[in-house]
This record gives sequence, C-alpha cells and structure tokens, in this order.
Amino acid sequence: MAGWLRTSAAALVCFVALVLLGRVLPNWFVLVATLAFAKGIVALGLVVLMRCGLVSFGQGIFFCTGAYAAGLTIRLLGLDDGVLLTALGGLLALILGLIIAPLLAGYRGIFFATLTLALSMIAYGILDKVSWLGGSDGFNLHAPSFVGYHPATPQDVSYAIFVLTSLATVVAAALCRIHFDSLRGLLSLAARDNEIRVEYLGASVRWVSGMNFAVAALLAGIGGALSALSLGHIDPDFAFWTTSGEFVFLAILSGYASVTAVFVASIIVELVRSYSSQYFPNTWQGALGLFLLLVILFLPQGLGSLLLVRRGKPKSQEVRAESGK
Amino acid sequence: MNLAAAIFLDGLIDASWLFIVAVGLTLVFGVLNILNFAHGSLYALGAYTAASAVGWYYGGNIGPAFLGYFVMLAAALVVAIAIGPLMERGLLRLFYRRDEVVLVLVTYALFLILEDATKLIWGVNPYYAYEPYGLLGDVSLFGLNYVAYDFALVGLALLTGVLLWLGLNRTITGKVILAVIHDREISGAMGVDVNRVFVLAFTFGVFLAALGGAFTAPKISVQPGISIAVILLSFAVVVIGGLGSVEGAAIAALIVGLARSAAIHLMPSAELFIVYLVMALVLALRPEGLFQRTTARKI
Amino acid sequence: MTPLLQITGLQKSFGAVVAARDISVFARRGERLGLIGNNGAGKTTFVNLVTGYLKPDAGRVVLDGEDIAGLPPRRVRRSGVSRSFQIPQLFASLTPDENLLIALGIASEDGMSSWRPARSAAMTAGLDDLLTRFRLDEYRHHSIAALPGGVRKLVDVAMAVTHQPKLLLLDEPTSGVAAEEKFPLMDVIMRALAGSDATVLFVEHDMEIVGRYAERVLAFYDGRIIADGPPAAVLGDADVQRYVTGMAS
Amino acid sequence: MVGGRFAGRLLLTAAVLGACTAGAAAQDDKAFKLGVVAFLSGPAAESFGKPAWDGAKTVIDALNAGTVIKPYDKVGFGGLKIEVDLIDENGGATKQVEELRNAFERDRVDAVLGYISSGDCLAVAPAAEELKKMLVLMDCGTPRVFEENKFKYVFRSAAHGGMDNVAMARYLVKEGIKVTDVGAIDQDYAWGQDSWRDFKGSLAQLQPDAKTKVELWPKFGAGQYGTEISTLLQEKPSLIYSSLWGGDLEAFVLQAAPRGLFKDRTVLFSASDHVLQPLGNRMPDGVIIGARGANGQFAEHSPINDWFVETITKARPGVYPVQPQYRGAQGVLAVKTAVERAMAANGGKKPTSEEMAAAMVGQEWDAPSGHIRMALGDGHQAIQPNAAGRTKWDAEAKMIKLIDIVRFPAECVNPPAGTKVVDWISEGFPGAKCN
Repeated sequence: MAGWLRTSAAALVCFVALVLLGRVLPNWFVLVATLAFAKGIVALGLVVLMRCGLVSFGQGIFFCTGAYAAGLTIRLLGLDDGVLLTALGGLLALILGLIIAPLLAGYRGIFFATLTLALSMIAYGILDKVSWLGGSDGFNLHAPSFVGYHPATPQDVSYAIFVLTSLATVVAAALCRIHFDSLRGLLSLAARDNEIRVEYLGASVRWVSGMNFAVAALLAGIGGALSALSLGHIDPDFAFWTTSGEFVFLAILSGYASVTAVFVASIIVELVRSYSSQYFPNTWQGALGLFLLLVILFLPQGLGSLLLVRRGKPKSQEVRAESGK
Repeated sequence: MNLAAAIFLDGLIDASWLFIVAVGLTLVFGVLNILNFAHGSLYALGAYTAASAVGWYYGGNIGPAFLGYFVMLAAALVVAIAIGPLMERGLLRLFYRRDEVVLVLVTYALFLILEDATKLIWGVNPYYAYEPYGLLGDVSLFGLNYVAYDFALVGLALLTGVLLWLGLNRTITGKVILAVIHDREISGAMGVDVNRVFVLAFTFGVFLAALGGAFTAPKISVQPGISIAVILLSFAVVVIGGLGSVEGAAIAALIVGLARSAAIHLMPSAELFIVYLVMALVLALRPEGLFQRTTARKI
Repeated sequence: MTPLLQITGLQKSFGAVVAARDISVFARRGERLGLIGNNGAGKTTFVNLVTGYLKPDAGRVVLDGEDIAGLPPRRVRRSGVSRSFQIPQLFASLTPDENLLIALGIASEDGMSSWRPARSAAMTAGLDDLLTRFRLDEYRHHSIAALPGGVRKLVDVAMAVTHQPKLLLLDEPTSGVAAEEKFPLMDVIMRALAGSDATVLFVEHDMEIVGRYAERVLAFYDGRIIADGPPAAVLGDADVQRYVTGMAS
Repeated sequence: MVGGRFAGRLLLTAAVLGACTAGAAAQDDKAFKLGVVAFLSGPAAESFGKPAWDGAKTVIDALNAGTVIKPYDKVGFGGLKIEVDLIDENGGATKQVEELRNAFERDRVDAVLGYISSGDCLAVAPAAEELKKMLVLMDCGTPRVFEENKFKYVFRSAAHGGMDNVAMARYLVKEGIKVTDVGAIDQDYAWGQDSWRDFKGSLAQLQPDAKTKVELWPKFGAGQYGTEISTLLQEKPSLIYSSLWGGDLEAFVLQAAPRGLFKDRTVLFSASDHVLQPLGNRMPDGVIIGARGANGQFAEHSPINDWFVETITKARPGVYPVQPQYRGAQGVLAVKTAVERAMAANGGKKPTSEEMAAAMVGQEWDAPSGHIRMALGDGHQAIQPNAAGRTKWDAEAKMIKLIDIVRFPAECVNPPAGTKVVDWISEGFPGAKCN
C-alpha cells in the first residue's frame, strides 16, 4: 500500500511543479511540452504493451480515433469541454482496442507489429477518403473550454491545455507505475519471458496481451485527443505510419525502466525535431533519422537506464527485462 | 468484352509492377524478419541510378538503343551491390541481437536518411529515362493502344517470379534460404551459415527494389517523394499475400492489380480506397494473409 | 477408496510414430511414483498428455472424478495438476524471487485480477515459506542466468507447487545435475513436499534414485507401460532389465 | 526511489529548459525577420517548393541590396534588412502548426510568408490568428481559407484556385472550342476535388450541353496511370481536363502521349506551366495550359516583370520563371508594400503585427504577374489577372512557347467581394467584368 501512497504523492508533487513551471516557461515551450506529453502518453501505452513482449506499429489508429472523436464532438455536437473530449477520445479508443484485441492477441513480435501497422493504414485510407471526416485536408477545432472556464487569450488556452495534459500525464504515469509494480505488471514481464510457463501456472497469455493492448489503446486515444486540442487541427496524418513509427521510437528511446523517461524522451525528441528542421531545413529528416539510429545504437536500454543509473539504483528488474530478450 | 479485356490487361500491367516491388520486401521479411521501411527508398535509388545511367547512355550515343535495357539492369545491380551488403553487414547486423521490432525502427531511420541522401545526390529536379519506353513501339489490342514496353514489364515480372521460384526451390542456396525462412535457429544449428544467407537475401531484396525502380523510371518523372507510394503499396501487397511468402506476393499483386483496374474502369471514385478495402477483407478473414507463414503464439 | 488419478486407454501418435499406446494407470492420494524408460519410450509424452500440453487422440484422464483429458494446461493446473520441466521453464529476465511471486500470485485467491502490489504482506509470507522450504533464500535476488543447474531445477519445482497441487509431475528433476548433487536435490524436493498429500509422479533415469524415492514404479517402453509395481519387483522384472535398465545403466 | 524519480524529472526538465530557452531569439528592430515556408523536400519540392523559394529569394536579395526598380527601390522592407528563417513545409499539417508557433514565439519572426499545400494553409491560419501574428499565404489554392473564416492577421497574396478553372472554361469559349463531353482525371484530395468541381460548374454555365463522360481519381503521387489512360481512350471524350501537377502530371503525359491520348481531342491542364520546361518536347503541341495567374510566359510586359525575369534568369541560368517563382516574388512584394505603408502611417518605426495587418487590408501592388488587389475576404484575399494558352514546341529556342494566349482581367475570373466561388459559378458569374 505504501507504494501506492508514495507514487501518488510523487505524482501530485510533479503535477503541482508542472503547473507552476507552465506559468514561468515561455509560451512556445509550453506548447512543445504539451505536445510532447500528449505523445508521451501514447508512448507510455506502447511501453505497457512492450512489457508483455508486443510492439504495435499502428498506434496511429487509436491516436487518430481519440483525435477525431474529440474533433467531431466539437464539430458535430458543439460540445467543447476539454476534459470531456479527452475522456471521450480515450473511451472510444479503448472500445476500438477491445474490439481489435481478440484479433491480434494471438500474434507476437514482428507479425503483431505488421498487422497493427496494416490496421492503421486502413484507418488512414478511410479518413483520407471520407469527406464528412474532413477528407485529406482534415479540419480545425476552435479552442476548448474547461469545465465552464473559457480562456480569453491564446496564451491562457495553451496554458489550460498544458495543465489538462499534465494532469492526464501524471495520472497515467502514476497508474502505470502502480501497474508495473503490481503482480499484474510482473505477470506481463513473465508472459514476455516464457509464455508456456505462464500458461502452466494457470494464467492466460492471450488475456494478458489483450489487457495490455486495451490499456495502450486507451492511452493512445487520450494522447490523440489532447494533441488535437493543442494543435487545433486534425487530419489523416494522425493515422499515418510515420506517426505510429514516432511513437515506437519514443517507447524504444525511453525504454521501460522508468515511466518518467518516456516523457523526458518525448520532450527531447520534440525539440530535436523542431530545432533540426530550423537549422537544417534541407536535411532535417536525415538528421532525425541519424539521431534515431545513434540512440538505438548507443542507448540499447533507453533513457530510462540512464535515469536509473543516475539514481545509483542497482540494475532494476525492468532494465534486465529489456536486455533479457 | 473489350471492357473485360481492358480491365484484365491494365490489371496485369499494374500487377507486374506491384509484384516486382513487393516480392523483394516479402523475401527480406521472410529471411531476416525485417519489415524494411527503406524498401521504397531503395526503389527510388534504383530509379535515380537508372535515369542517370540511361541519360548518360543515350545522351552520348554510347551504343545501340536496345542495350539501354541492360544499362537499366546494370543500374539496379550496381545499387544492390553497393547498398545491400553495406546496409546488412554495416548496419542491420548490429541489431540482430535486439528485439526484431527495433530493426523495423532502424529501417525507418534509414528511410529518413536515404530520402535526404538521394536529395543531396540528385537534387530535387526531375530526371527522365524516357528513351527505353518508346523503343519497343506500341501495340493495339481490343481497340486500345498500349505501349509495348508495358508488356515487356509483365514479361520481366514473370521472369523474376519464375527465376526466383527456381532459385529458391531448385538450387542448394535457395533450399538453404528456404530452410532459414522456415526456421532460423534450427538451420543455424544444422551448420547453415545464416549470416551469409542474410547478406545474400537482403542484397537480393535490394536488387528487386532497385529493379522495380529502374524499369519504372522510363514511365515516370524521377523526383523526390516517389518512394512513399511504393512502400505503402508493396506493404499492402505483402500483408495481403502473407508475410514472407513469395507465392503470396505474386497472387496478392495480381489481386490488387485487377481490383484496382476494375475499380478505375467501373467505379473510379473507389480507386483510392480499393487497396485498403482488399487488405481489410483479407485481414478480417485471414489475419495472417492468404499464404500464411506467420506463427501464432505457441500454446 | 477410489484412486486420485485414473487414466484409461490413453492414445497419442505423431503421424506414423505412436508415442502412447493404450496407457492405463491409476495413482493413489499421496503416492510417490517413479517413471522409468529409455529415451523415446514415451515418458515425457505421457507427462505432456496428462498436463494438457498435448491433446490425446483417445483415452480418459480422470482426476478426483473429473475428466481433464484434452484440457489446456491452464485449466488442468486449476483442477489441481501441476508439473515441472526437464529444462526448467523460468522467467529468465527476472529473479527467483519474482518468479515465485508470479507463481504465488496466480495461485492466490483472486489470481491476477488485482492490481495490488507484488510484495503485499500475504505474498511475502508465502514467498519466504517457499524459499526456505526449497532452500532458495541465498539465491532469491540473483539473476536466473547466474543460477547453478540444480538451483534452477528447484525454482522450477517450487513454482509448480505454489497452488498445493493434488498431482505433481516432475519431468526428470535431476537431469543435467552433477551426480553427487542428485540425491541432495531430491532430498530437498521430497522434504519440501513432505507436508502435502500431493501425489508425486517423477520421471527418472537414475535407478538408485528411483529405488530410494519411489513407492511404485512404472516402466515405459515403446509408448506402453511394460511393468507397474513396487521398485524391487519392477527393477527385477526381466523385460524391464532387457528393454530399460539394461540400456539405461 | 519514487522521490528519486521525481528529482530526476525536475532535474531533467530544468536541464532541457535551460538548453532551449537559450535558443529563443531576441527581437531586433534594425532588421525584419521573415519566416519563409515552402516544400524543400517531398513530392512538391521540385515543382513548387524550391522554385517558389527561388523567386522569393531573388527578390529578397535584390531588396536587401536595394537594386529593385521603383516603387520597390527602398532597401529591404522600408529600410529594414530582411533576415529569412527558411522552414520546410514537408512533414504534414500538424507539424506545420508546431513550426509556425515556434517561428513566431521562439524565433520571434516578424511575419511568415509561405505555404503551398491547401491543407497546410487551412491548418496554420487559425494558429497565426490565435497568436495575433502576421501570416501571408503565398501559393495554396483552396478558397475555403477566407470563405469559411474571418481573419485579422492572415492574408493571401495570390488569387485562390477558383479563378484558375473559371479562366479555363472561359478560354474554351473564347477559342471557340465546342465541348461535347469531358473526361476528368484529378488527384483524390482537396486540390483535385475542388479544381474539378469549379471547372465542371463553370463549363456547365458556359457550355450547358457538355456532358461529363468519366471522372478519374488517382491517388496523390500514384505515378502510374496506365489504367486511367485506357479508360480515357475507351470513353473517347472530346475534352480531357486535369488538375494534375508536378511529377504526377509529368508521368501522366509521358505515359499518355505514346498511347495517342492527345490525338484528335482537346487536352487541358489547369495548373501546368511548371512542367513545360522539365518535359520539353515530350509535351505535345496544342495542349491548353493554365498557370494560376498571368505568370511566366503569360505575364504582360511591365517594368517590374522585365526586371524580375532578367534578374532571376541571371541568378539561375537556364531556368525560365513560372508560376511558383512568380508567386514567391508576388508574396515578398506584398509584404514589402504592407510594411512600408504601415511605416508611413506610424512614422517610420518598425511596424507591429496590428499595423502591418491594418496596412495590408485591401492593398494594391504591382507584381511581375500584373496588378494585384486584396479584394476578397474583407481585403485579405488577393485577386489577379489570369490567362491561358496552347503549347507549341519551338525547335530553335529548344523550349515550349505558349501561343493563342488569352488574358482575363481579375474581375472577369474572380467572384466579387462577399461571394463564394461555388455560388458565383452556379449563379452564372454575376458581376463579372470581362472586356
């Protein structure tokens, strides 16, 4: 139980710290951080999935589900409460996840990755084609309100979205931490290591995978809704394979040693991307690719390992879990 | 009647192109378990190299016109030999000990890098290799005028398919490759030099991608961005055919090609979506693709 | 009193190879059975058939009146049958501690349905007990890869008993263990099991071990049971000596 | 350990912060920082991105050197040297929104000029408005930007796509080309869909009995059109319309010409002068060409046009400027005009976004492509003269010359203020002023 409390306390402190930071930070960085956290939440979902040995290359399908759910609710129903929209995005993504899970829970490794990618491509095809979904150009969202509060200036809007995103972030982070430290979290690692034994111990690997998949979908949906709100624009690229690839990159970059690492990683990537496209407008993609390669090569266990080392903590279970395979 | 014929011919031509670009992807997947996102960039490299080579060949009247086709073939070979081993030994190898999904990510990074690399080498201006396209004249079938070159491509695709099949099933090396496709560990334990097979298969995959690019170059304007459409289409074909299955790739290419041409002739507004539709159907009915080679959780 | 386990007419063949032909066995509660037979005689196949890793072509496996033949390992485990493996099936990236925690967690009342922390009071109590019973305390935080073969076997067995099985099948518990360690290892296992009234069925090549720890011996040959009885009788049996021990020794 | 994690989070956030707040540039009122956004990579780089940037850069360099002719002879923008932040438009609309915000808030650009893709324009416009920063759209076609929104800080320095297709339809009439039936091939995304809708509507007004035989919708970037060409050959329409552009259009021509698609029928490419130079004599003669304005060969002689052509052909030998170069230049001159008008009003200080926006509303200026007016969208959307013509390979000059050129005044092909293109077309071009 103490673990619960400590984690929740830490989460609360982080939240307060972020809310305060958001006030002193330059607005552009608040925006970067908002997007980074939103994408980080999606990557966190992938980390959950990776802990049971599965990597989805199609998180875009849930990311766009969340985004379009939020966007269409504003557009068609006129509901614009940020909190509600975020929850809705997550919920719909979760439902979709629960529908798909049985189809994919039987697959593993590269096959799983490829099938998820295929599904997200289908989603992309639909969004691109269906005109009442905005078609290839997508559509814009006006600024949301927040449980009755209607921010006046764009700075207030972006700050409010930042606060909402930070809240979602710390909650997701704390819950995942608790999950990782729980029996269930341990079981995921077990399923990753040795499926036969898990079955022989009386648990179902399919069930474990399915659950983690659903959680990942939920988080992707929330991240999608938040991204849509902070960008004020939605288009089929939300489901494109490069988007999904970016999430996988975030997850691999952060590793699953530490939940914090996911969000630090996504802030770094966000900055690298935007600075590289500013300083090498002609070769920013190559620069990004190179960065990607180097990270994968020299940080095989992700940023998380660094964090843990810095903490002077002995090699933790998760880190070994990664090198295990 | 004419309509049916047109649908069939156009579908066939489309399918031949699809097959050439997709079969390399599926082969690499089968052997190395890598979903190579850079496949499209390799296709582009083939197209650029061929375009430059053809431009040089006809520009300077180096030799008889028909030899231009061999120049294109050579271009594809050059790309394969220059890139294949380098990429496999120099880079991918470093990640084999890691989770196979990391490898997908690596190829994604490669895709990004290659895109800009081609831009640095060839710039953004278009390249053309149109001479070989008209060389074979044109034929009139069912009241429609076709460029003979397109049927030559069908022949090339058939040839590729047949040679690949024979190579895999009738030669020692091919059998070894099939063995590795079937079970990497066991073959390794049985003394197969898996590394050699990897280099071989990957290089051949690169060659097929480059070949697709080289022989498409005469029909198109070679410029940045041509790789994207290719990777998506060939990926769809591979998924439909079943990951890692050469036969599957062939059948899937035919299905997709015919589906597309039928859609364009009968219901043009569906063209954009038809491929995804086929893919959705296949995934719904057989998630592992038509020619399944995937292994579900072993329990 | 009715036997705990009643197996009748168990059949399994892989193509032309018949791995189990019409096997019928019974076992009483708390009985210690040794399975002998040379490689390929069908011992492991028998274990796999009983524990649901393989589906029998025919036959019944009745445990406490419930036919468990053909159920998946998960269900078989729930109905009280558990096994260890010739090659220990562990969670290689975790510590023995965590391996056992998982086993205990799944066995515990609410199974994995809870998000309570892995190391709740109840859990650690059961864990410590298990660790002491199997003499694993000193290894609890090592990494699996670093463990000596014998210890891995112990972890493997310990994971199999976390839910108080009625029937426990040990597949060659001493294989891959140095000769001088075989007896200590079996001692630890048997002592750890002493408390329970579980029926223990162990596959073994070493006849001395069979003689020491088995109350009854089943001799396999070519997918059939060719002898069934007290160790002395079976090991003395002519067929057994011709087909099994003769080759084994 | 959790405490440690928290410490780790704060520490890293702080570190990252330090790293990047350092990057934030300070404002400088001796120079004017202009963000320029165009495709430097991806499918649109060759046809539009690079050339548009070339056009803009040529003018900017000349302005900084003070070598432009009157009325643009002031150095830079009203004496302020122009510093350019170049941004790649490739990477998707959402990325553009991010980059635009960074440009304004982190890199403190004074105004942003750019955007070629309609999707990007629609996405970034609200972001700029939100930040109350000056954004001048340079090339994108979709009328939706100002027809569906009201902006204070967003402008478009070139006419929207509506006029392209009205002009094409009018050209057919002017040239006495009787259209019995049409076959259309357009990319299946907003640009293709809108273009075909506008052309179809305009033709229905001008030649009511022209029927639509077939509409083909290849994927953007398909590059392979064999089946589409077969279909067109089978349907045998008397007119083939296409809004294809760049590599797709070049591939289409390369594949269609040898199959005789251009024989004994009219073929019309609504936005295609940028492919004439790359294709050279592979582009058949007699094809009707649009240039999204009186750009390139369609531009009438004027001091500024002659100056522009001379300067850019000197700067980039062998390249004849076409639509993107013209639109790039047009955009830069639009910003210059607005800045200098604002400075005239505020007494020569570097103008704020408000002042620039106020100055640009309804402004008129002379660009190489003619006289441009911010006439639509409450003075935020430019209209400009348009033209069309036919291709003719000139063997001596080794380039395609455009002949039978017909020019249309801006008011003839653009709707009057307050009218949506679609409605204007369907109502039969009320208030159109043609001569």
